[in-house]
Amino acid sequence: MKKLINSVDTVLSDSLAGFCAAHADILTPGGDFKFVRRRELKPGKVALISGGGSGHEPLHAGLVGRGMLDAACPGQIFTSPTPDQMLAAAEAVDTGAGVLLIVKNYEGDVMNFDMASEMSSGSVASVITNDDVAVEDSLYTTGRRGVAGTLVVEKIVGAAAEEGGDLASLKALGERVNGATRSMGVALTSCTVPAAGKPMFEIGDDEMEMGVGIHGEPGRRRVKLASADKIAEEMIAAIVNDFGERPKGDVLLFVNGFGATPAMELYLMYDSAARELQKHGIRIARSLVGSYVTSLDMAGCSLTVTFLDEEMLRLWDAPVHTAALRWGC
Amino acid sequence: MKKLINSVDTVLSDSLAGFCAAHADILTPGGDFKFVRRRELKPGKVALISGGGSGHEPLHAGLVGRGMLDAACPGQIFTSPTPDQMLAAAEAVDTGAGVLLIVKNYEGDVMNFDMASEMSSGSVASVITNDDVAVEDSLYTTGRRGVAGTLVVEKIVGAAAEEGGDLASLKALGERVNGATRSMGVALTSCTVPAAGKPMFEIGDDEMEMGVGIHGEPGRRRVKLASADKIAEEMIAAIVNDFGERPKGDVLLFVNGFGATPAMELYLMYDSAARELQKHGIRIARSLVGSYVTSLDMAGCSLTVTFLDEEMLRLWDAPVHTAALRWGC
Amino acid sequence: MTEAGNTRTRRLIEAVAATIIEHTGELTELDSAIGDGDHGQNMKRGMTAILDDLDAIAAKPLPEALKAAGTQLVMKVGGASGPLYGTLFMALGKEIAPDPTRDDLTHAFAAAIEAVKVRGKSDAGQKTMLDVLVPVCEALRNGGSAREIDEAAEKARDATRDMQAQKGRASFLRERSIGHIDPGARSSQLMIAAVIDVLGEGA
Amino acid sequence: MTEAGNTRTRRLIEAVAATIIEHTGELTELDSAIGDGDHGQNMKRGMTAILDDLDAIAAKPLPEALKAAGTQLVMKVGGASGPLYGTLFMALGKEIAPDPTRDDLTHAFAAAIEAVKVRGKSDAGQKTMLDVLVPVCEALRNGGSAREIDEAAEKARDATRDMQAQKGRASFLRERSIGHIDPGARSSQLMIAAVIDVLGEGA
Ligand SMILES: Nc1ncnc2c1ncn2[C@@H]1O[C@H](COP(=O)(O)OP(=O)(O)O)[C@@H](O)[C@H]1O
Ligand SMILES: Nc1ncnc2c1ncn2[C@@H]1O[C@H](COP(=O)(O)OP(=O)(O)O)[C@@H](O)[C@H]1O
Ligand SMILES: [Mg+2]
Ligand SMILES: [Mg+2]
Ligand SMILES: [Mg+2]
Ligand SMILES: [Mg+2]
Repeated sequence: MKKLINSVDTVLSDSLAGFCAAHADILTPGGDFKFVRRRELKPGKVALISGGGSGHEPLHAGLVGRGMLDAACPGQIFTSPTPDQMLAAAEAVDTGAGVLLIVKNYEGDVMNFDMASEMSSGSVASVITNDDVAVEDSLYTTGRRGVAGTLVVEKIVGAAAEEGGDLASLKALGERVNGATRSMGVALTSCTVPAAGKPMFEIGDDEMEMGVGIHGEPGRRRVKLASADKIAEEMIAAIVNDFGERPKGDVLLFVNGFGATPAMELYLMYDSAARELQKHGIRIARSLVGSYVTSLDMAGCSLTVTFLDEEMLRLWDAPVHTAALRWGC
Repeated sequence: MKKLINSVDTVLSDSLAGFCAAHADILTPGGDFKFVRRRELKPGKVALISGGGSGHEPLHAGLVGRGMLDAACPGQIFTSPTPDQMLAAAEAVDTGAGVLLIVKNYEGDVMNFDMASEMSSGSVASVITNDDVAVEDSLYTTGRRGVAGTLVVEKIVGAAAEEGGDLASLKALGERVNGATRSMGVALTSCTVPAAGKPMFEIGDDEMEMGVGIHGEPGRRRVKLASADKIAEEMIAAIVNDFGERPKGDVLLFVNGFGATPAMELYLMYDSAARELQKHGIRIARSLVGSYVTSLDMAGCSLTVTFLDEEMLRLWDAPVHTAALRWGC
Repeated sequence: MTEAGNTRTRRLIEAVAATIIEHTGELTELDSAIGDGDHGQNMKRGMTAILDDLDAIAAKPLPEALKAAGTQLVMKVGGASGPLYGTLFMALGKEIAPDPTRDDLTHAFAAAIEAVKVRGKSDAGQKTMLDVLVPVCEALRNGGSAREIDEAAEKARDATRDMQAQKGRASFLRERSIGHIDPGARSSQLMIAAVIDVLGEGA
Repeated sequence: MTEAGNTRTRRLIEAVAATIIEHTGELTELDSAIGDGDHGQNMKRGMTAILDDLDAIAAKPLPEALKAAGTQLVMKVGGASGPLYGTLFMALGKEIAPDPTRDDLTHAFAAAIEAVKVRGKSDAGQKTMLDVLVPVCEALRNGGSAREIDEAAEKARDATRDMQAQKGRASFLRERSIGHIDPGARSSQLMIAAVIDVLGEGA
């Protein structure tokens, strides 16, 4: 295992310490890194809290700040955070208008956030994201995973919260954005959880995993390495077909790197994906390219497509100031 | 070789096509990707042009836009661009106030930019960056390499150009920033140039290369993999010692990933480096953490320290809107 | 509570914690194959937290001790196993008598399993810890000997190998989840074996 | 210009281009060891550009043909080798007579090498292409036979192996640059061998 770390046991706290120090102008840690919160709260605003296992940086802590999250709870690597983290975060950032939890659809995350909601005395609602089309949403699975589309939900709902939206309307908006969002991922390599010390799976030099999530789990199918165009063709087809009746609007195309994918390759994938969307007659209104929802040191990427209605487009463009996303201010 | 590409021959053009499409709001390609230029020029402003081999993305094209570069010339992978690219770029973005070339100190870059300057009819000046302390600046080398510190020069000089600085003063400022900047890099893995198809060097599972540049070249010494703290200690010591008499001001600490380094590790390195600076009695005024000056799919990072005087601090904070750096607007 | 009860609780906790910590690597391996490779560390973290609090926990009557252990798991483990095992122990504590008969134990265990099913929206047959817990409860109810219960747990654990996961991360893999033992089934079986070991000693 | 001259220029260009393109992989290997792994592709790109323009170039008198080839290298290669080989060919073209004698050639080659030194701020002894070009020029001046010049180039190329680089990327490696042949020395030697081959035929 080759990583820039001090010891397996301190990876998370060392990294969070660096993160909080590097962005001390906008955020601050709470309770021994139980959570990371926005430095300046906006009284009367619904508090947005997300969280999940670590190893997906900059998600979620890198999305804390003006126009997005009020707090993020980092769990252990690939392990959902615990209810006490969420309760502590809620207590710290709830200014009276209630708390909206944004939760990726993994049983661990959902159960822990559920327990926190049950224990909480304040008013709490949640949005569950489940944008991954690689997983069938059927009786025989736990349902689709929440992956990179979660960032889109957090951005748009975050902007609406900043504008003063109430808890119920934000929850509804979050569900609308989630419903308009689909993702799919491909991995070229596995990733290495520090505590395990070796890659999660072995994969040949000419193979890739189609339909991976963001936890180093194997994907749906192992296939021969294909060209960027072929990969984009399959992923965009899966995404577009999954929509059934297409929502209104042009789309946001979000090409997300998994942690070890150079910008050069991500932009190349953007080019391939954009051409595929065009073939399907879908127009791109906004673009985002970068490693935002990662899987430690995995090489590969995901494509996310969100149909933006007018309100969503406006909220996407609204000012945001977080460690990872910043514009308009 | 595992890369998201279509073919070795089209990597560069495919990737540039995606890049220009994804950021079409702020930039536009020129002459069959001879250069990438700012969409809206500011008449009367000195034009800033940089360039260099590709494979370092987002440097330089990702730094084109308001408050930074007016154009960037992408060469082939790890190969300096050619004089005709630079001439075409200068012709496209010179609005009459002259052109400042920002050139990393590699013989290829310097010679090609020199030839372009000699062929150009306009008024042209250049700043050569050479921040890499791993290379001795002696008669027996070609002098220090320009590495991640180049971004700092481009940001600060870019802001001054936006404010209306003239060619001579911008050149002087660029040299001042370069003089206040030092970097050093470490690689955990090699990188793979697509045309070569295999890693540039073999390296053991428990080894690292100290003092690497950004072209996949071996570093100064191959040593056993060390902890983040130990690596930071050596790099910060090399940087601090190299300054001799320390410039005035607090510093910018810039932790730069080489392309395959996850954010988690970069922030961890930030933590280690910040503690080292503290030991040397150096205060951090600004921070930047991310993969900005990369070496294809190399794992590792560089540390850059710039002493910011008051003017430099103000210009660092000035609004910037490029693909890779954005704040204040 | 009696001195004996206190000692027994302590020995139970120590035995369960020891076996989990000892098998951290194996649990992680199993979870790497069809999950996300953290089950070993998760369980170890939980058990370490319980051990850190051992004096306080072991001093409590059995129901309170179980609830306290469950709370530690909920608050320290995270992931899917934290809420699930936390719920199991907390519900056990809620249902069990301070000095339970076998019938009491069977009843409480069954109730705790129901609580896990509710929390996990899951049931036996989906390749999870429930595929060990449910048969073990059955064997308990049917009057099986310590040895028979032990064997039922091992058989049930091994039987998860051929199942296709319908809950947990392994379900994302669909048919690729077949051929691997479920990590939660293994950790459940380990804990049950440890408990039987301790209770067997005293019997 | 004469029909024969046109044919000779064409054959020279084709031979030089062919040997470089054929050795692309080897040049890249050499550059991977102590440089950045692009010398093969760089030179191939330049040669391909020259071949694309072959009809126009070969139709020119020798001096103009050389200048045109040099310009192609400057505009298509990039890196260090682009300006350096570009300068070499352009300066050769500037200095050479349309139908050169051996003396003319020696003079022009020496002048072109000087131009390379100025462009590269470099000299022989620094583990670069100059360590082949300079001894070859020397052999030419000393009246060496085709075979002797060929051998001088090979010997000079091999001699770069034990040198420590003081120019070019390899200089960043300091003592680690020792033990590898310089890629530019190899490409120079390849081109010289090709030229000798073609001129030898006609001789
Ligand atoms: N819905 C569920 N119901 C019952 N058990 C479950 C459920 N989801 C997961 N599990 C159990 O949890 C185990 C995984 O635990 P762990 O790896 O610690 O958490 P995570 O899956 O969040 O990484 C699985 O092996 C399975 O036995
Ligand atoms: N200053 C110089 N003077 C003479 N030759 C040089 C100089 N710098 C580099 N070279 C030659 O150029 C070769 C490298 O060319 P190439 O790999 O194409 O360019 P780059 O080094 O920019 O990647 C070296 O092997 C060396 O022979
Ligand atoms: Mg997990
Ligand atoms: Mg090069
Ligand atoms: Mg797990
Ligand atoms: Mg080279």
